[in-house]
Order: sequence, then structure tokens, then C-alpha cells
Amino acid sequence: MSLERRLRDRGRKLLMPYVTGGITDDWTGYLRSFAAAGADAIELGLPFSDPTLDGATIQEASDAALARGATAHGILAEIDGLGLDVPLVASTYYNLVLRDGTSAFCAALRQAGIAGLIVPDLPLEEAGELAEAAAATGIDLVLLASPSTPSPRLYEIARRSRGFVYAVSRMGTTGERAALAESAGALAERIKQVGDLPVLLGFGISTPEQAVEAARRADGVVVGAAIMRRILDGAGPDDVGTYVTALRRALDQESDERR
Amino acid sequence: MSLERRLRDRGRKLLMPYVTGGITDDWTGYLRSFAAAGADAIELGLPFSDPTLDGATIQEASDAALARGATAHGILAEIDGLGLDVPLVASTYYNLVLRDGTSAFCAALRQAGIAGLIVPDLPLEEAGELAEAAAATGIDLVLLASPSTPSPRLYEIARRSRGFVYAVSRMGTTGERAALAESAGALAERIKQVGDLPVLLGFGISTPEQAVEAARRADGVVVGAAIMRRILDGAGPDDVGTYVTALRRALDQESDERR
Amino acid sequence: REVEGAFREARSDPGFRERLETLLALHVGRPTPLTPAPRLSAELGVTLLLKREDLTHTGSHKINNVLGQALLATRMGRTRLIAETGAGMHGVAVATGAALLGLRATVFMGERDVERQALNVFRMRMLGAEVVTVGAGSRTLKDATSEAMRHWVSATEEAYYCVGSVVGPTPYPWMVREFQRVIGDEARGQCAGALASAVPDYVVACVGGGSNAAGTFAGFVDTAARLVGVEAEGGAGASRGRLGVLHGFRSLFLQDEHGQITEAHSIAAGLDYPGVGPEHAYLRDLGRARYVTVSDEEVVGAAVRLARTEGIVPALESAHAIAWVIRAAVAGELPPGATVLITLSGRGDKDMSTLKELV
Amino acid sequence: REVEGAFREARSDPGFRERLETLLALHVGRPTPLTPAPRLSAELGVTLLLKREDLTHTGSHKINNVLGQALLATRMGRTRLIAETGAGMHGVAVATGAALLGLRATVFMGERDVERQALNVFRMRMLGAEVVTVGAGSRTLKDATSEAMRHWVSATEEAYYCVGSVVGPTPYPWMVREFQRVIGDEARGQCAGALASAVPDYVVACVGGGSNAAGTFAGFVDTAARLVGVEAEGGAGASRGRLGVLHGFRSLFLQDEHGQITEAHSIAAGLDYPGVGPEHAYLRDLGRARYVTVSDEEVVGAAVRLARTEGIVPALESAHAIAWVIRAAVAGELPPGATVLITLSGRGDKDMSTLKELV
Repeated sequence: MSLERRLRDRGRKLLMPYVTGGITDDWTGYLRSFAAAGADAIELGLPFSDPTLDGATIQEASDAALARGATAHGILAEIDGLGLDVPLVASTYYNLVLRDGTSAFCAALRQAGIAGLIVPDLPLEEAGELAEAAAATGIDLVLLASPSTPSPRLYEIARRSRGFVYAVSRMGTTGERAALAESAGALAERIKQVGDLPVLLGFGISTPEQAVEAARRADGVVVGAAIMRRILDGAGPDDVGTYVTALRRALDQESDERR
Repeated sequence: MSLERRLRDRGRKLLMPYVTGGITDDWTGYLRSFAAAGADAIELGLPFSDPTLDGATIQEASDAALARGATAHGILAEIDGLGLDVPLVASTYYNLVLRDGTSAFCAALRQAGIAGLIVPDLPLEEAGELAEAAAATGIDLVLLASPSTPSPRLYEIARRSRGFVYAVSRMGTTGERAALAESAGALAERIKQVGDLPVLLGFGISTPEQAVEAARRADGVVVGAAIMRRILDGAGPDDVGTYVTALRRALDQESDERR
Repeated sequence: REVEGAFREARSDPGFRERLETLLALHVGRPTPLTPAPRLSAELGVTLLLKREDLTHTGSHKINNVLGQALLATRMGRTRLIAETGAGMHGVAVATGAALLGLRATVFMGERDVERQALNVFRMRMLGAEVVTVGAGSRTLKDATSEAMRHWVSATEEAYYCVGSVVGPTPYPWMVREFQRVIGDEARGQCAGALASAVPDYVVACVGGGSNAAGTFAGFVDTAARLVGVEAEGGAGASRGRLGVLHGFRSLFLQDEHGQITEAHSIAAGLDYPGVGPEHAYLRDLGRARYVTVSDEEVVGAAVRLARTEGIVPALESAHAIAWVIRAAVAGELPPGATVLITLSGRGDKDMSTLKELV
Repeated sequence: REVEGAFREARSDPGFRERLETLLALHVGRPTPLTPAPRLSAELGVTLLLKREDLTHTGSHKINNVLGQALLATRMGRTRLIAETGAGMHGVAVATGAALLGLRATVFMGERDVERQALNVFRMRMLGAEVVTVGAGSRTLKDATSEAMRHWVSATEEAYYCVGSVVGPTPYPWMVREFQRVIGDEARGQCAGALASAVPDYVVACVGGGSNAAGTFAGFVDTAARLVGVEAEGGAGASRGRLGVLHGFRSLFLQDEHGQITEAHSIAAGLDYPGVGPEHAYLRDLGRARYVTVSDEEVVGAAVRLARTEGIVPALESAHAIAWVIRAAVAGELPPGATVLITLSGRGDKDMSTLKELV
């Protein structure tokens, strides 16, 4: 079943928590706790030395995982046969894809049971080769859009993305959160006008209230840095599971109230 | 009686010790001890802030005297009526002469009983005005020569100097003393060839042996830095007197031996 | 993309070109001289000519490119420049260009470089720029670049990202080379006057990202001159890198077996970058240019030697080019009497404290 | 005396002049630009033009004079240069000239200046010069000069004393001005192209010993331009000195009632000299030039202001000239629209650590 289908079938506001693969010895415990807490999909970061398009927390988490000796193939080996019933979406930088070659990389993902792939530093213009390899392997290549993406390009993204469209906004400096939520919401609506894929929104969401607000105009949210901050500060799978559960409840409650 | 006459009348190798005026509270004690130790003349430094043509020891002594509040006129007032029977030769820099004006300055020297004047930074070409004022006041303006002075100029110096000719050499870096003594001796002989004034040699002489060696080809020696070093290190008039006595004896002995 | 269109337009606008030329002449001091180096030439048995980018305002070739991009930013209606810097020379150039044109400037710099180049940090602040210290990763140029890109993404409407070398996404590598080709074009004309052969046998420049080399080579790529790019042993993207993607461009990067970018290490902060501009990868593949490396030790020796023979203290970056020429001449790799053009990309004042510890 | 004869001869030898001109063009980067300062001009309501000696090799006008004297020394068969230095710029220039012409160099520098200008000390050593620290007296330029003179007296046959300003015995003040008049001559020609009036209303330069001012004024003394020399409040030889004699020349010196030379104090080490060149005393007496003073505070403010408006960080010495122009413009002493030529004698890199503590 396609990633898009699996997401649509949930019939609720979507929640995609993120974890950096290899961040601790028992990092796969986080995947299990996410699933148990009601994640609809999980973003699995394959750490890269220079995550230019992520913030400082993800940079720190990537550095920590690499320092532990984490590698993309090692991480994939660890999830192989984990038997999660939640789809996994890998995210990484293009240099790691190139390292193996697009086809080999996608095949390795597929082999490990990964459903989708996010490559934030892959420009639309150069996505052709990877998109083909992914399609051929049965991996959904998820494309990203941001508030500054011009409309014709947004249309192209909506058309060529698979699984969902990842709407990101990193104007995430303190004190601007209200304006952010507004521009992210507007972005989600713009994407929905030009295509019909689910739209997940990620812009530094950390509280249940923010998740609820973000989900109002989109199909769901991604929570990454807030989770990794907790993990870097020592939170184990249970602690993080509790946090994800709270996000889940807030999203569900909001949906109930609206009905 | 002229300075030249007084020096000639000694009939021995001449010894002119130097002291920076105002160097200590009882600095005139050094003049007395020089006289008692057999000085033929005394060079009295009127301290100047920038004794460019003296070495580091005289610079240090001048700074110390000025820091004590010494002034040219204060120093002259202190020697007035001291009743020494040894001629005093003032030495200072031209800026102090200019400060009063040449005539007033020479008159002040005369008033204090000074016989001669040395101004190391006064070039021969600009000596006219001061020479006239000195002559008019009865002060002997002593001119300086150095090993690098070309012969025509040396002739001019020998002709226009009064009292004696001060032959200086400051190539006084360590290890070159032998070469120095040679060039200083040669200078003294060159001066004696072009004029008939007594020639005193000053080039960082500090031991009796050096004094003897210097005096061989000249009429006498000036000892300055070696005395001031002792005074700066705490030597009183008696200690310095003992040192000057030793120089005196060495010079006299040498003369006796040669006879 | 927007930048590319604006640059294409500006390039064909005589008004823009004239304004830039005036700035380069009156503010930067162009043309810079081509200086003979008679004493070092005699020692090495070759004829050296030095293109003196160290004499430009702010002390390195970086200003050529920055004024071009700053003018472009003004043309695009931007009010602020964002940039990363390694040794601080690009940052100083950006701060200078911003002050000159009345723009604001925010410069990102790795924490280690901030320490190594404290005076350049203060120079930028004197010029009114905001300097942001980056504590992530290796705390050098690579991380400063990542952080600057992150910041720029959040301010694309008011801010213009001023890339300092022939790196980054299209059109930067091409645009920066075009702004730096004034080095090669001037040198080509000056060599024609100074050399009987009109064109030197060798054209040598240091390579970090590679902008001074790209600008120099641009003037000689259509001649018979052999082009040599000299890299730091610990930052040899062109000599030892593998194809990869970073900071939005595909080129040669130092990386481990897993595709992780490794840290570059050089005594010259400006060469502390693990990659090289795509044009250098291309010139290498074509065989049109050759890329070699020299050690930190050779570099320090070369800097001292140029200082003592010609009275010029080069930036440690530029000393890489000198170091290779010395080695090649001594090894007989340069034929006796060969004519060699070396671009001195900047002056060594900024490196005095580094050199002080080593010499 | 020997120097005077040699200089007279050299001056009328076209070969000497040509060699010097070539050195100035190829090594120093002359002519230096005349840079408009549009943003600061607009703020002050006058038209400023900056003569950019800060863009010369080694970063200050000192090199113009040093290369002239170093060539002269070679001509006289000397193998060594002796010099004193304050801020270190003259010392760096001497070390540079010596390296370039294959001479040895010994530079005397006061202990306080050695501390304040540590990087320049190291630059000199990089260039192969011996730097002698002078611990006597106020441990600044005055004492370094005394010590250098003492040393030179002992080595007159092999060594040439390279005076750094328009001071010292004949023929130095005259010779140094002649070597520096390239500043004024170039500026005169450039002003003719840049100004409708051909000649600026005001010509302003900072004055320590006064060599950049003497060189600048030389180009305009026969015009209607008003000449203004700007001194440090604590080193105002021309404004507050009395006639005296020091270091072999008669001019205006700061001194106490007893004729003792007093110490100069300035934030700019290069202006820490208690006297002024005799030509300035003469121009002042004639009423042809005017000498004014500015405070350390005004100077720092002026340096920051020029940096932020024009992207140029001037040497603190040069900032004195800017400071007076700002004050005079604000006070309405300069008529609106007046044209003002300011000589920027050097760049501010050497002053960064001083400024860092103050800004």
C-alpha cells in the first residue's frame, strides 16, 4: 500500500515524530515508543555531517550519532525486521545518496522496509534521477516546499512529490511564532490548492497547542527538534513516548471538538 | 687665566672626571672629591631631557637628576662660591642654551665661576653665535671631534675650539675596545697635527689601564659614564674619590715610567 | 534563481559595469600592480611576476567579488548582506561593501576562526557589521556556511546572500568567477607588457574554494600557460576530494567512506574548506589545470622567504602558491628561465599572530 | 653632509628618478586613488576627497620616503639602514625597503611602542630586520630616535640613517618632503580631474613630525587652497611648541619652562613626537598653513564614522584629519559645499587592538 494511502486511511490529523538514527545505543526504542504513542508515520534521520537545512538541534544530534559511529547502512540494518506497523520515512542529505548511487541507495531503503525518502538539499531541478530510481524501487520521494517557494514551483512540487508534501518553514527565531504559524498555515493552503497530497507542516513545533494550531490548516505535523532536544538532554523512549502521546491527544481532541 | 693655560700648567697627563649636576642631594661633594683626587678639570653636566649624543648611563643620570627637580640655574647656584681650585667645564645640549639665549646663558655660567662650555649637539656650522657670546663673556667654548670627522672639518674645529679639543668616540660596543683605542689614538694625533690645543679623549674609559692607554697619544682623558654608573649604583663622594685617585695614580705612574 | 536573472541583466547593463569599474578604481585601487620579484627569481632561476591583490583595499581579492555582489544586491532592492567567512577576509570585504553602499551586514564565522582572526572580527564590527559566532561542528568555515544558509533562508526577502568563493548553487560559482576575472584580465594585459613571451609559462594561484585561482585562470585559460592550483595538504578538495554535494553544489569534497564530509585543516583559515568550486573540478577533469598540495611547513617557509627577499609578507593562503613554485623550481620541475605568474591573493597582516608562534 | 651631496646628485640623475618611479609603481602601487566619500560628504554638507596612502604597500605613506632613501643608500654604497620608529609603520617600511634592495636593517623602537604595536614588530622581524627595544625615558619615539642616533654614530661607514619624517638635520627635512611630495603632486592632478574648481578649498593632513602633511602641502602650496595640519592635543608641536633644538634640528618643540623637552601623548603612536618638522614651523609663521588640534576622543569617533560611512578604517593618525573636518563642518567653519582634500596617511589595521579597548 502506498505511503499516501496509508496516511489517508488514518482519517485523523497526522503526527510524524522524528528521530536521528543511531543517536543512542537503544535508539530503535524511540521508534517503538512513537508507534505506541500513536504516530501515523515516523521520520528517520540518517545523520549527515553537515545538515545545512536543519537547525542547531538536529546538527547536534547528527554530530552525536556520527560520533557514536552511526552510518546509514548500520541504521538500516537495525530497523530491518523491526516489524513496526507505522510507515518509516527516511530523511538525509544528497551526499549520502550519491555515495551509494541513487538506485543502490533506494534499494537499501526498500530492503530495510522504508516507505519514503526526504532529501532537503535536493533542488527540484536535479530531482529527476533520484525520483526515477525511487519510483523504480517503490520508495516515495517526498518533496519540500517553503513559504518563499514561488507558485509555479509550488505547483511542480505538489505534482511531483509522492506520499505527502513536506511544508517547512524555518523562520523560527524567537518571538515571531505567531507570524510563523500564519505563514505556515498559508503555505499549507497554497499547496492544497495546487494538488491533493496530504500536507505535513514542520516549523519547530514543540507544544501540543502549537501542534493543534499548525494542524488546523494542514493535514498534520512533523515534530523533530523538540523531540531531539529531549533525547539529547537524556530522555529515554518512555519519556519521549509520553510527550508524543500528549501531542497525539491534543490533535485528536481538537478534531473531536471541531466535529 | 685661560682654561688652556691652566691645563697646560699642570705639566702632566690630564684627567677630567664628569658628574651630572643635581644627581643627588649632596652632589657638590663629588666635585670636592674629584678636586681632592687630583682632577685637572671637571666636566659638569647640566642635565637635559634628551642627551642624544651621550650613552644610556648619562641618559639615566640625566633622567634621575631631572626627576629630583634639578635645573641648570639651580645647579649653577649651588656651585657659586664653592671655591674649587679646579676649573669647571659645563656640558649641556643646545636647547638649554637657546632657552636663555646664548649671551644670558654664558653670563650665568660665568657668574657661577664656570670656565668652559661643551655643547655636543651644536654643529660647527651653527656655532658662530654661541662662540661669540662665549668669547664676549669669557667662557671657553670647547668643540668636539670624532673619528669620522673629515680632515678639513677637523682643522676648522682645532682652529675654533677654545680651552682644549674634546675627542670623542662612541663606537663603544663590547668586544671592540682594542680597535677603539686605536681609532681614538689616531684621532688625537690627527687633531694635534692640525692645531696646538690640548686634546682630551673620551670613549667610555673605565679602568686605569684604559686611561693610561688613551693618554699615550693624547694630552689626557675624560671619564664620565664609568663614574656615573658608580654614582647611580650608590657610590658616595668618598668611594668615587678613591676611584678617581686610582686613575690619577695610573696616569702619573705611566708618565714617570716613560721619563 | 532570482539572483541569476538579476546577474544576467546587470552584466549586460553598461551602467552597472561602469559603476562597478568606478568602485574598483577609486575605492579598491585597481588595477593592482604586477610586481617583479628579482631577488627570489634569481635565487630560483626562474622569472617570477606577482599579481598584487594584497594591495587592494581591505587587503585581499575578496573585495572584487563583494563589490560586484553588493551592487547587485542594491539593484535587487535588498537592504542587507549575509555572508560566511573563514579567515575573515571575505567578512571584512562584505562589511566594507555594505558600509560603502549603505547596506546592513551579518557575517557568520566559526568559533575557532573568531579566535584565530580576532582582529578581523573587530574590523568587521568597526565597519558596522554584525558578526555571529558559530559554535557547531568543527567551528570553522564549513559550519559558518551552514549556519549562514540557515539564517538566510529565514530572511530571503530583505537579505542577499553574498557568497565569498566560486562555490554554492548556481549562479554563484559562475558569477563569482566573473567578478574575479578582473585579476586574470589585468594580469594578462600586464604580462603582455612585461614578458617577451607575452604569456607566462606557468600561472599559479592558491585554492581553497578557489575564487582567486578561478579569476586568475579565467584570464589565461585560452593561452598555452600551464595553470596550477595549490591547495593545503589538509584541505585538498581538488587534489584528493571525491564527487559529492554540499552547500548546494556538486563538486569535489573531502569525505570519508560513508559520504560524511571531513574537516579540512590548514594553517591558512581561508583554505579550511573541504570542497572546491565546481569549475576547478571541471578544469581538473579536462586536464586544463593541475592541482597540487603543499604542507603547512613549506607555506611558512615560503612566507618568510618572500618577506626577506622581496619585502612582501603574503597571506598564508597566498604563500601556498609561492611554496609550490619554490619546491618545483628547486626540484627542477620548472625549467630554468621559466616565466611564472603568481597571484598574491592577500596580505599577511592577518596571519601575524599565527606566524609569530611558528617562526 | 655626505647625504646632502648624494641626494642633490641623485635628484638630478634621471636614472635614479626612473628607478624610484618604477619601484613606486610596481611595488608600492602608485598612483594611489583619490576616493570620493559620498556618504560622509552628504552627512557633513561638504565634498570630501580622500587621498589613499592607506592603499600603498605596507599600509602607509612612509614607504614613499623609505624607498627613496633606501635607493640613495645603495647609491652611496651603504649596506645597512638604521631607523627609529614610533607606530612601527616607518619601521615596517624600512624593513620592506631593505629586503627589497638586499640591505640589512636595524630599527629602534621605544619599549611602550613595542608593546602597543606588537604586530608591527613581528612584521619587521618577518622581513628580516633587527628590532632594538629602547627602555630609556618615556620609552616612545623620542627615545627611540635618540638611541638610533647613538647607534648610527658608531656605524656611519656601513650604515645609512633613514629618517622617517620631515625632521632631523639638513638635508633630511627637505629630502623627506621631496620624497613625499608624490602625494601632493598626484592629488593635485587628480583633484583637477575630480573637481570643477580644479583645486580644493581645503587641504587637510595629520601632523606628527609632519611628513604626510609636508608631502601633501607641497602639491598645493602655490594654490589658493587653505592648508590645515591637524595635531594630537597631547603632541601639538606646531600648535603649542616653542622654538628649540632636538635631534639635530631647530623647530617647534613641546618643552617646559626650563627648556626640557616634554613627552608627547597621543592615542596614535605615530603622533607621539614632541616636535614638528621645521617646514611646518615656517609655514605656520608665514601664515600659509594653519595648525589645529583634536582630542583622542574625537579621533576615535572619526575613525568609527569613516568606517561606517565609507568602509575605510583609517589609521588613528589619519583619523586626526577626519576628526577636524567633522568638527569644522559641524561648527559651520567650513562653508556648505566646500571641497576638502584629506590625506589618509595609513590604514587602521595596526590600531585594532587600541580601538578594541575603546569602541
